Amino acid sequence: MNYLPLFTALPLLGAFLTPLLSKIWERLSDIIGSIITTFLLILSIYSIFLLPIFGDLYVYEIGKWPIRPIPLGIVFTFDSLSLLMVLAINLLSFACAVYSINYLDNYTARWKFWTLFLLLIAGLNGVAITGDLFNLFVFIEISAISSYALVAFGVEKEDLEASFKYQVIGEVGGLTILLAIALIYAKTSTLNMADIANTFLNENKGTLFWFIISLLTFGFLIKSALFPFHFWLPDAHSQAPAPISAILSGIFIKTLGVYTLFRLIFNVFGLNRNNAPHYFNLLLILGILSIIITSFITLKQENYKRLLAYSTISQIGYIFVGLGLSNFFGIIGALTLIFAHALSKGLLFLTAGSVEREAGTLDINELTLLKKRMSFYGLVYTLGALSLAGIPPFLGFFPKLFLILGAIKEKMLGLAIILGIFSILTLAYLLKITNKVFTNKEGEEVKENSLSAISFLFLVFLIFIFGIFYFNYLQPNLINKASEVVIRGIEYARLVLMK
Amino acid sequence: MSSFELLIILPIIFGFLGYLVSFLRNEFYFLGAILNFHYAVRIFFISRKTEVIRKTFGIFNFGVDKLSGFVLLFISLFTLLILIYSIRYLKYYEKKKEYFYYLLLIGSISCGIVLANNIITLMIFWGILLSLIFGFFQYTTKNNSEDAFIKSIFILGLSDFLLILGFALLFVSYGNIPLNLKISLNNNLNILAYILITIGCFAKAGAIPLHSWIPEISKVMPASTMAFIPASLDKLLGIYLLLKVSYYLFDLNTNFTLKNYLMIVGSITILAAVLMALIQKEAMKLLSFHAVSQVGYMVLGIGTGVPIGVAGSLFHMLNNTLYKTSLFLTTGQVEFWTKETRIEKLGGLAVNMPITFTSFLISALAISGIPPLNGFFSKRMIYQGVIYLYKEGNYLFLLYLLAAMFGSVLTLASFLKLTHSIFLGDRPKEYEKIKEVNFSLWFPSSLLAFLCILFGILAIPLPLKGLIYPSLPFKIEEIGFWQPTLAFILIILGIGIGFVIYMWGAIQKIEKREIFIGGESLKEEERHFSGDQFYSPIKEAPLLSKGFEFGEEGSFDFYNYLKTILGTISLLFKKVIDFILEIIYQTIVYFSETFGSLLRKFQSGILSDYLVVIFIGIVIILLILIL
Amino acid sequence: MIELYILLIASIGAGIVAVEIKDLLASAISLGIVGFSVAIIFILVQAPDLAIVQIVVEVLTVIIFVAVILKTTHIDTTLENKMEVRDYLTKGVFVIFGIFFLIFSISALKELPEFGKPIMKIASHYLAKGFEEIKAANQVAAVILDFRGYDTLGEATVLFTSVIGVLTILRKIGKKK
Amino acid sequence: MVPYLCCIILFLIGIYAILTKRNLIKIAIGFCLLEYAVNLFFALIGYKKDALAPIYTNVSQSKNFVDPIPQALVLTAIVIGLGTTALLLSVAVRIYEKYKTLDIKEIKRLKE
Repeated sequence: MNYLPLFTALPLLGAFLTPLLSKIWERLSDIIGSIITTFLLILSIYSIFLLPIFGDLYVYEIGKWPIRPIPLGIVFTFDSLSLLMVLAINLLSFACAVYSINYLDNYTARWKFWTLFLLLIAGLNGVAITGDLFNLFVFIEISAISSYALVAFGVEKEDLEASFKYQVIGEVGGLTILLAIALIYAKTSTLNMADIANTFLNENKGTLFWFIISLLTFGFLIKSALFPFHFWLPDAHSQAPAPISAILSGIFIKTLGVYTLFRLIFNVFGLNRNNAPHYFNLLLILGILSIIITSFITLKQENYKRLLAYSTISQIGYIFVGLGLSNFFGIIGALTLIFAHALSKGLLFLTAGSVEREAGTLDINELTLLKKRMSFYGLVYTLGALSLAGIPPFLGFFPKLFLILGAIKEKMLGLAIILGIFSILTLAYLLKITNKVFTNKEGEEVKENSLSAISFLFLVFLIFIFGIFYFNYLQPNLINKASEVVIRGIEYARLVLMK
Repeated sequence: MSSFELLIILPIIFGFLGYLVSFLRNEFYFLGAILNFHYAVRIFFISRKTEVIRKTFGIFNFGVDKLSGFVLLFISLFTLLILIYSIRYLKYYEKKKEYFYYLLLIGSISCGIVLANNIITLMIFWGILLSLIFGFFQYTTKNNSEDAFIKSIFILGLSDFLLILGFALLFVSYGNIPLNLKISLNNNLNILAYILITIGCFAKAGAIPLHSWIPEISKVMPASTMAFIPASLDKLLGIYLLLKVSYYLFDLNTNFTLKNYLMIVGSITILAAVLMALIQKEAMKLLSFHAVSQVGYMVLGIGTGVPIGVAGSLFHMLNNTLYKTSLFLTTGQVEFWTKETRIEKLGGLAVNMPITFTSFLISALAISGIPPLNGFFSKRMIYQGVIYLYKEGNYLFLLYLLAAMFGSVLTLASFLKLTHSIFLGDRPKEYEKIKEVNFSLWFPSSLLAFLCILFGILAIPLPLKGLIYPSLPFKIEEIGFWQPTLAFILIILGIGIGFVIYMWGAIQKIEKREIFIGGESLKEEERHFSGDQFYSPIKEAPLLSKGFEFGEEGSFDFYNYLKTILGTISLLFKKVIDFILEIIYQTIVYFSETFGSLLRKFQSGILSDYLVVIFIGIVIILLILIL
Repeated sequence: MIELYILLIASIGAGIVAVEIKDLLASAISLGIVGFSVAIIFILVQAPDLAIVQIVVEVLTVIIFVAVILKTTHIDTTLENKMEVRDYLTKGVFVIFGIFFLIFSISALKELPEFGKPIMKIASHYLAKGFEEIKAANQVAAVILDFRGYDTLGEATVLFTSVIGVLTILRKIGKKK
Repeated sequence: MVPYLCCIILFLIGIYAILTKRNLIKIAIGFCLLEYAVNLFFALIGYKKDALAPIYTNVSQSKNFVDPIPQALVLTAIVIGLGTTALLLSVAVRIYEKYKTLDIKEIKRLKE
């Protein structure tokens, strides 16, 4: 598996090549972008088969600096949790890249889009595979900065405003994370995550420890837009170009916020419900609050993309409920939801792009009056919405099921009922769009664009296939192993350092 | 490939072919339904011969016993019949290709539910069905009907979620168990799971207080949808699952309170829905309230826990799907020509549509429980079951019995009204040239009406001994068949009251006088009397005191007292039940209106506000984590 | 180390001025003062490489600020507005945050190794190996170019990203009409 | 301990600017202060009393050096800070072009 650096090197190469080659022919950037995302997808699928051969953990030592006896260089640690994230990132980025080829006809400066897009992907992949704390920060910044620029890609009034607010709040989070990293370095004098875990294992957990945890939690909660740190998300995610909204909502916040938190909290700091119940209760309560509050806000939204953006916050709430429960079912639910939400929310945002292109507006009330039939988009949208709301046989059903099981396991029946009711509410507000925009329309049928149709069908196919074969394939091969990584907790350090 | 997979997969494949190939569309759809029926018949006969057969595919586990074999047969039969009917009925319908595909899919997935033999399989198929029903509703709504659509989704989705939650509880404590363990209902978790599952069943079948989606969609859905979803399929599935859960997965007889819970729900459903039905002026809505009311009998029968009662309720489920589907279909036939379902606008169509009328009449008599039709037998068995509770010392049985019988009387009354106002009485002039409908339209309903008679006359040899008794896990003791029981007397009494009411209506009709409006005599054709006014005073009598005013007009006769009491009860139910129903829905709407708008104020667009909240957030995090 | 404290206090003072002064140009210059004091502190703490980079970056930052200020406006008009309830609320929240943050950070910083006595767990290996294995005189260069070379690639990428980002944002027309 | 605390105070001044100032450029200045504070903190961590800068001048020199790793990290962090500041300011310029103001409270087209 020594191709591991390719996950970041390939998109970086693409990003550096794009400005040069697009001078020759602008369309070349489309080709570079789609070829590189395809390669990444192939690599990540290949890793599914290769990783078990290496005992579900592969440590790549950059520059051949050995990790034993002391981790001198930067390492990439690739385990099942990283695999899950990498797979989600590259599945969605492939769909979005294919979709973007035609979508970019609406915008100027095609090559700038592709450069930033590839940088974004490089950053996300890097976050998912790195095993070094400062390297993690660098990758976070790469993806964050490219996302700030991409949100403002349309350079309209609202785009700039959204981008500015997003940058301010996002950078507060980023710098807090950097401060926490500095404190960690001062305390442990190492940057390798496994080594840090080993060092903290023997320390007593005093104020400094919790101060670091609070700073990191604060930073990552801002990145993951959990209530009450969510304010930037509706603006940024609704103003970005559709494929970028899809990536931001689908995978960006989860890689930068949720995955990192999973990794640091469980694997590095070794927290669990037994030794830090108040921490998990905090996350649980914030998760529940974000489900409830944003669901209420979402019901009254009148803008297609803004509605979807708000719904992302409540889905993040679900993930954090799983994280907060932090029992077997809860973790499985949260991890499956990361995967399922990436695919279905990506799909929904992509339909938003197509609808905007056809209608020129995203106001639901204006769309209701529109005399155009978009039955293909309607079908695709509805399937995505059903998956998101947790209706079987789609993939989205299983995370909700497992979260409810997790809540029952912790003897929180009220929580189980809240999760269910708000899941129905999710369906209600998502189907509001189906009902108002797609059904019972007169007028001529919109002609389908073949490339965007490919990306829609790709995502629908995944949602459906993973749903059908969830218990047969997805859970035993990916989710269970990833949840083992989380549940094993501090064991991670020993495994990495033994490799 | 065995019949199990083919049964489920073939309709999906042929449906898809039909969806793609436009010139052979109806043929493919028809073929899919026929094949489904064929395999259902095969599985049915296999299930008769052997005990239980199971097949496992991964975590999916399918099995067939005698109960599911029999339900499977009827699900498949109804899918076929309604497909035949709708091909003609929706000929000019815009989105019929989606409609039929969904119809086939729903049929085959319902077969999957019935064949499901462990928790996960059942949950997954149940969920698939929910999403298919959403899709189906989307393609069948007549006009822009957001409220009805959202409301039905809300109720169905919520209750299906609760059902899945119930199964999830079981999954946590027992794992992926098969559905025939007869777990006793003693510990709290099992009771909770049982109640949650019954809520799902109630919503599917349409028992109060989760019934309101049925009347709601009746306003916006075509007759074929109504006949398919609430009238046949959901009854079969809901009651099948209730039965399966009550006597196979759990053992209801181990918990006295839960039995009463079911019976109370059943009784209330019978009474409240029939009272609501009495005052309806729209044929579809009236029928849909009856569809709710009849569920009450089935729930009541299952709740008795007495073999004869349970058998009666299973039989009633079968009968109800027969006649209720037939009623919806015949009403649809009327609508096909007249484009009208408001009762007041219809009348005198018996001459024009004799076959439709005959089917309708037979079904109406069957639903009212007139011997020797099938409805009589099944209701009588349920009564017997309820009376048998006396031996167990459950003295509430009297209340249940009264509710059931009273409901039966009122059903008859309301169907007399409906039959009269659609097919008898004055015929509006514009309907004179109406002809009988096409074969493919009248065939399904006539077949069903014929089955109603057949299952009535040959009740014991055919349906009971052939289908019902073998399906149940207990030995059924016959409690004397033609004994003059209390039940029989009350039925006769019911017919008597119904007849009195009918005569009263008939007298009103014959009495013709000159009508003066603004000093001018009305022309003959404008003087159209219709049956819809029969029970309208009930609606206008909100309280007893108000009722006495009517009493004065009608010189305090028995009927007016009855009217007044009924009016009060029905109003009570309308108010209370509707209130309970709406309350969840409305609360959430209210919350999102007020609470939501308050919360939206936080998203003020001003960056410093956001930062303020964010920094309050970190202060809280610091305080919680460090202190 | 008295000069270190003087410089730290100077940078804090310049920081306050930069934040509070009405003329934006003056505030950019004050920011420059903070930056240069930081550069000198870097020299004091034996980090000459950092000082050089900091000076270069500081010059660039001030130039960018001045360019932006010249392009927009150089008076902070928002300071003239009357204080609203909201502003008091914001200040109040800042005070609460500041107090808690200070208290917690003081008690957290006490648990750190004392100033001037780093643990140097990994670094001691670098220093032991660095010269022999990489033949680099400057150990910081060894770290950024060899041991942690991937970070430097990331750093270059960030710079590249922000250049492309700035180019993207400065486009006049984004959406084709 | 005291130098660390000074960094924390500088950090708080940055937060103060971001939180209470309404001018976009002031907010950007706040960010610069935040970055300086964190960079300075990082650099101070590596300081070792009476040690030399980690540069070999001759082979026989004693190996009493300050920690080189924080210096390497701060080098990266400084450049990242420059990148974010530049991006933030470019957005601010464009906002001024579109909204004709730098007051953050006037820039509120996106709400609810």
